[in-house]
Amino acid sequence: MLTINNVEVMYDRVILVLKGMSMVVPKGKIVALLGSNGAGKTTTLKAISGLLKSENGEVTDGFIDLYGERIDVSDAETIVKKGIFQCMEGRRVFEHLTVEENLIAGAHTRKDRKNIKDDIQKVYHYFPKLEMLKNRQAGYLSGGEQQMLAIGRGIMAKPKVLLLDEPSLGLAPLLVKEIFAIIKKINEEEGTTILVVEQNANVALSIADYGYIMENGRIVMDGTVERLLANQDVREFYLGMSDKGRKNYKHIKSYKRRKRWL
Amino acid sequence: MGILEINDVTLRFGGVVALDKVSYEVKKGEIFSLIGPNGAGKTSMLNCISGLYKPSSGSVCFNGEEITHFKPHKRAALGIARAFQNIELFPHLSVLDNLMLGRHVRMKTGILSGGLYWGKAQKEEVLHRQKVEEVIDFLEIEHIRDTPVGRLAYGLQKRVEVGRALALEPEILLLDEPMAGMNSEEKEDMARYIIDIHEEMETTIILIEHDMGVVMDLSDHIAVLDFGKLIGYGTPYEIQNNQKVIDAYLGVENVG
Amino acid sequence: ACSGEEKSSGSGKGTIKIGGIFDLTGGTGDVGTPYAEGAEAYFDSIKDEEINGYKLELIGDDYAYKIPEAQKMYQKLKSKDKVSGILGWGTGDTEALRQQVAADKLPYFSGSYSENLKDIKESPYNFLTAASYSDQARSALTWIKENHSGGTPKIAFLYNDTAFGKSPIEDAKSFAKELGMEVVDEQIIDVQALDATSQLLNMEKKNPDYAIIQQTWGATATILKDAKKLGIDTQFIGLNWATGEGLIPLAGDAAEGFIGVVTHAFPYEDLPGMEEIKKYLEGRGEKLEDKNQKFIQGWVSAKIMVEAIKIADDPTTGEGIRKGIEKLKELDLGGLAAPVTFTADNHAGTNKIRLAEVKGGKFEVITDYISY
Amino acid sequence: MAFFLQMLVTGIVVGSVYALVALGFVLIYKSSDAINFAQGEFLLIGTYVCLTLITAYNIPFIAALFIALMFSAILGFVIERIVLRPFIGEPVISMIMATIGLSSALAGLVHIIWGHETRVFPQIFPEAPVRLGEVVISPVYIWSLVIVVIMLVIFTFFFKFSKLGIAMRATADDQQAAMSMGISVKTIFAVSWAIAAVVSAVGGILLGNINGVNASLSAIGLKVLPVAILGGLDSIPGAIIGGLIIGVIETMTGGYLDPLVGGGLKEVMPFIILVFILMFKPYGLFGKKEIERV
Amino acid sequence: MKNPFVMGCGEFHVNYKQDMAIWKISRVRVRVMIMVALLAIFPLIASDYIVGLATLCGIAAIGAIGLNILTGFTGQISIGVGAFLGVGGYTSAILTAKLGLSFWIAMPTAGIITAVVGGLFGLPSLRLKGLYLAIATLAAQVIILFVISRWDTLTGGTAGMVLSRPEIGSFVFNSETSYYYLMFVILVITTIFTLNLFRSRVGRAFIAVRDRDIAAEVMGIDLFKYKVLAFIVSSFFVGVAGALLGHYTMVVSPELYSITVSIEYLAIILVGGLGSVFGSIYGAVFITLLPVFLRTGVELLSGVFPDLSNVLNGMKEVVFGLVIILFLIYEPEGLAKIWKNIKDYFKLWPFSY
Ligand SMILES: Nc1ncnc2c1ncn2[C@@H]1O[C@H](COP(=O)(O)OP(=O)(O)OP(=O)(O)O)[C@@H](O)[C@H]1O
Ligand SMILES: Nc1ncnc2c1ncn2[C@@H]1O[C@H](COP(=O)(O)OP(=O)(O)OP(=O)(O)O)[C@@H](O)[C@H]1O
Ligand SMILES: [Mg+2]
Ligand SMILES: [Mg+2]
Repeated sequence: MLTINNVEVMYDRVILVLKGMSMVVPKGKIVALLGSNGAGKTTTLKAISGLLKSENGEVTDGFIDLYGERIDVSDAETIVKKGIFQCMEGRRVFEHLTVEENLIAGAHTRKDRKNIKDDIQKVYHYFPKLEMLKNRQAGYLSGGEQQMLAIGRGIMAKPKVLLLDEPSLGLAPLLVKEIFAIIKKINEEEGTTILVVEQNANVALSIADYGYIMENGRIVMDGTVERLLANQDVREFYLGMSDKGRKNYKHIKSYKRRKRWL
Repeated sequence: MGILEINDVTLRFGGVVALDKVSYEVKKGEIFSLIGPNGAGKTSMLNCISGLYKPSSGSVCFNGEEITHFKPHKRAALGIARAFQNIELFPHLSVLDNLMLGRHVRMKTGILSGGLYWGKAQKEEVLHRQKVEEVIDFLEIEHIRDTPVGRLAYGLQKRVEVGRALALEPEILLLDEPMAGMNSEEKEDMARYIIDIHEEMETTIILIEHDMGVVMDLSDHIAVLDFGKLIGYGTPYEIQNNQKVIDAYLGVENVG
Repeated sequence: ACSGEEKSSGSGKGTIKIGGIFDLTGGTGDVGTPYAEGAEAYFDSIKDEEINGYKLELIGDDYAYKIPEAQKMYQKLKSKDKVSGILGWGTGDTEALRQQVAADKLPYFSGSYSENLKDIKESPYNFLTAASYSDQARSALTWIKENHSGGTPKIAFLYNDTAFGKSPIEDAKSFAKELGMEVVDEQIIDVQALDATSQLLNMEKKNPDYAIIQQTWGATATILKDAKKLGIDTQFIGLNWATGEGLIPLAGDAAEGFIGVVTHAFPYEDLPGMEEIKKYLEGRGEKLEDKNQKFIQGWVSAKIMVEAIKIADDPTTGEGIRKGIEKLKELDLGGLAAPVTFTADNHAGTNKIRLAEVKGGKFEVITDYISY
Repeated sequence: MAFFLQMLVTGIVVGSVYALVALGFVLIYKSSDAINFAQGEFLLIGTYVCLTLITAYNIPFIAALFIALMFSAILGFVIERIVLRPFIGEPVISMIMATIGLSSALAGLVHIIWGHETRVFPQIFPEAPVRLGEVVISPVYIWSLVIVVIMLVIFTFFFKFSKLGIAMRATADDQQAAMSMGISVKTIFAVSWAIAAVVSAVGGILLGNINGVNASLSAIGLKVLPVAILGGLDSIPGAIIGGLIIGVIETMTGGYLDPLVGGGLKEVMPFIILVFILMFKPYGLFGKKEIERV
Repeated sequence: MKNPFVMGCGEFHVNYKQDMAIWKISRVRVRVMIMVALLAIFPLIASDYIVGLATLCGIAAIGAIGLNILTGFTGQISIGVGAFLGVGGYTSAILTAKLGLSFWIAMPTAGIITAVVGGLFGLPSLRLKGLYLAIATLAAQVIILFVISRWDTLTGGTAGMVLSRPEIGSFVFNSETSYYYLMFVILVITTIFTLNLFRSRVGRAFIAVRDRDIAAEVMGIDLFKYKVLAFIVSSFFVGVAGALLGHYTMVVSPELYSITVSIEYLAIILVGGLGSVFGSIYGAVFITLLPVFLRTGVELLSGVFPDLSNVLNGMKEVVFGLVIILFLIYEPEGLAKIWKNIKDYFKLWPFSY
């Protein structure tokens, strides 16, 4: 159970990005966090995983706790040790390390060294393509291959809570479905709690149990997947549906409807 | 005759075959889309067109002239502009300067006149500044004119990058996943800009995109790559009904 | 021109300031520091006396063997402290300041004795307080000629690639020829060299009887050790900066038999001049044994400057002091160094040196003052 | 022939000393992508400590060596913590500049503590040169060769297989991502600086036995930079092989070319060759390529 | 007239020309004028010693601006400045002393020759990047010095050469003040030229090459050309600085241009601020004067306890190092940034809090 309570985040002591952000990620569930660019989704995740400090951002108000234990004060590596692992936006694989070395690096905080071999195998079973590439320098993989590796690292860490930042970014439709299927599988087989930030609302909501929608630094809406899918604005702005099915980009009207919640 | 012709282009990296005897042509003034699974070789294809990679074999022709061995900057001078898959802006420069850089090949000022900043040099700067302002208006980014791009949110950066390519007044514009990481609302805006560019400036556009909705709606022709091979070419309609493509890339319910 | 005539309180006409540009922390700090201490010690020993009616003060500082630093310091000494003369140090910086001291008319004693400072036209305000490197080499060669038995001696030169290292080489070579000796080889060895094997083996091919070394202690030690390692039997003779107590621990028993040019006395020599030093040091609870030859060298340079001020008609200006220096005739330094004589057209105080040989881990002087 | 062999062997053994010092650069670069201009001073301090322990407190060499290395490790640790910690995430260039400042500061300290005069190690390695046929070598050089080989083996395995080694390389690639793996970038840096300090101390102690110890010993730091570059800044074998190559080039130039040009080429030749090689292998002989994908 | 030291808030530019001026706000322009004026009259009141130091600072600043063009703006680290200063100094020395040319021809020629040499040693930038390129420049340092100290017939070898102060007609720039003005004029020209350069095409291209070379290439910038060009321009100014320095100290010798000089110049632009023209100037002043201040400090102290002077000299180095480190820690963007912060403070003055 991960709770984010009325959190404010500032960058460089001036730029206020999160303005009282609150959300709850229940144990063993998949929660989707949607929102337009610059809304503060990545910032939220970094606030949770303690990576803000390295960009001289800081949590200036509110608190974050994991099973009742405050974590917004501790630094990245301790948070990982506590069992929260973030797959960062844009893959961020270690370019000069081989695929396998990347996976080992993912298991850095683990004490049980001997099981690592098996878990590497498990990752290969989730992503057979990686096994073929295991001795290739990660820097030369294509976008999709790197994304698989990034999530693979997440599995290696055996976290309680896995934070995924736009896992579908730049992936082909089939692969997106595949990866989200695997995310679901991980959630079920490993019982990992998952918080996934997405632009591609369709797939995100297709596997999530619960959804939050944020716009410039606040949660503007949340609810069960069903409820969100039913909502007019979500349909138009996040699922790209008009009243009559999917609308055609060729005939986009140049004026835009205002969102109700703004 | 097409504005761009790709003949039997093959590209190898050690063992990896990123492109395998790919041939197609892009017609003047069309929106042409490249699709395919990850690692299929789409970006590599663009790199061959803009000259960052040299094909191991095969040739690239632009307006009938073979440019296979041209350096990237010469190709830019010919009117080939590009926006990248992962943002490649100049983070410390303002939006304005980024766009002014887009006009580099259209300007002449050299070291001396630049340093002295007299007469011609100054006139030129001002003149091209006007052109850039047009692009700025077009993309509706007036408000961030003087912000260093490094501080902009992802979506805006993508837009600026398209702007930088536009500033070059290209004959052909290469867009590598311009809508990646955008929600459908922002995608609509981007789609609108692409259409306008295409219609108002009659620019030929090569588009790489994973969002089939966009691709199918905007493209005149589509080429499909898989493991470096061209497995399909045709109109959106033809592609949607191409079984090979459906198996390799689209999957079933993206059709129709 | 600059004058030091601001009246200081108390009797006397005032204070004359002498500048010191020393190397304490730089590349030659190991010899530079005792030299500086010696000079400062001498001025300290006379700080209560009135020399020619004036009190004297030495304003010395560290330039860390960096020429640009030396230039800045010179600017300061000249414009801010208004000194009337300067005790300098390295070859590079002395050469670098040559022009300016001439322009500013400030007499300049350097720790460097390179030949071209002799040139009155080029450097009218530089003085050499000991035999120039070239003269040292000339004298050494003369000694070789007189003491060598069997055939014409074959000579080699070992030096480093700096103004200091190269300074005497050309003169020495031509002089050796004059003496009818055979110059068979010359080798450049870097100051920092870890190893001189290649140079020594090349030298050995020419099989010289004597090799004259213009180096610092470190490089000299490297040469001697590698020579021993390779079993080379050439007799090595070092000029004054290769010579000194510091060499012996560095070279270990490889130093045995090495012959060095001695421009200034070793503290353990029993000489009349040592008395005043001993007296001064004991006054401050220090012992002469703890000092080394470079200390004496600094002391002597300072002393000569002061002696000149004593007899100068107008000791307040650099020009006046220069005249004073040029009046020094056979100035007796109590054996600490060869007596010096300066005239308007000769600024080389002496060309006399002594030679000392390392015996049982100690330099033993083996000649009286000799020249060529 | 004997001459050639002597040149070759001398080159190799001298090169092995260079290699040792170069290792220091590589170790730091491997974890932080920065060059440590204070390497020379690290080397100097380690050496002085060892020397002082032997001479002032007449502790036996081995013990002194051990303590000195411990000390160096701690020094590296502390310095990383108080001086370089703030530069985590800063552009590499400012890190480099910091090390330049550091070198000046340390040099000052050394001067205050140990003064100026050159000090000498008591006989540790036997004086008598070793003879292989016509060729003679001082024992100290043989030792350095041995040590270098040992280090080569140790570090190669360390970086390829140990968890810490991989973490170090990961950090060099992408600090933030490394943090997100739970890798403590701080610890990584501290450790690598500690190791680097130790390695250079070893190098320094060998050097001290060759030439005696004084402040100018630290100059070796800069002198060895080309070695690290030639081998490839992040390659352990690179540093070693680079060292040997440069060593050999030096003595060979000294042996064969200097007589022709009148000397002095010995110190320059390594650079000429270096640039030449770099033109063909821009990342040194074994350096990692910068991966550029767009 | 409004107080030029209070920044304005509302200024409107009605055409691009105005908007693109170096100093957009008229008050700023005025303030710059005043600054320049102050610098121009100060030698009339200051002592020779001060003026002398100022001259050294100025010369260093010219060189530093040069280096900053290469390292700060184009992102190519150079550890070879020392040698390039040397090339400038020696060229001028040879032209004036050996060929008897006038300084006014020799100095620009020195710049040009250095530019050529710089361009030559810039060629490796075709393939080399970052630290590898840096070492290539270090090689330049070593090789050039070797040539200088070897080419005795031309350069006087290790002994160096003697130069004379420049002269116009019968007037000789012997006094500190006169030489200061000579330096000052050249510094002003250098500064303005560079400022202009970086608001026009070529300068922008340099920055682009620094930030993202691949993108730059695809935008039509010939990487190789501009990298080498950066070396050339940079070396030109360094060469000019070298010539100025040579004629100021009236001597050139290989030992004047050692690696330590190169590193000192790197320190200047880093402390001053990479990619900042004025930063180069602040940095030059700072790094040139710091040792001077430290020495004065040592003198004062050694008056108190004379026997410590040895320790104090050590302290000098320690402090020098620490100052640099503290700088980078607290203001990684250098003095230029600090100055900017001060200005920002005054922007809101007197209402700042
Ligand atoms: N390191 C930083 N320094 C200053 N501002 C930042 C920094 N990182 C992000 N921001 C700002 O914070 C806001 C939110 O950024 P964030 O990356 O969290 O948005 P996001 O929801 O992840 O957007 P996207 O969907 O594009 O990833 C943006 O306006 C961005 O400009
Ligand atoms: N510089 C390179 N060196 C080695 N291999 C490369 C290089 N560039 C691309 N590749 C390989 O070529 C193949 C195609 O890569 P490319 O980036 O073109 O794929 P893509 O179609 O753009 O995929 P995505 O949709 O994920 O961007 C991949 O297997 C990749 O690993
Ligand atoms: Mg994000
Ligand atoms: Mg791609």
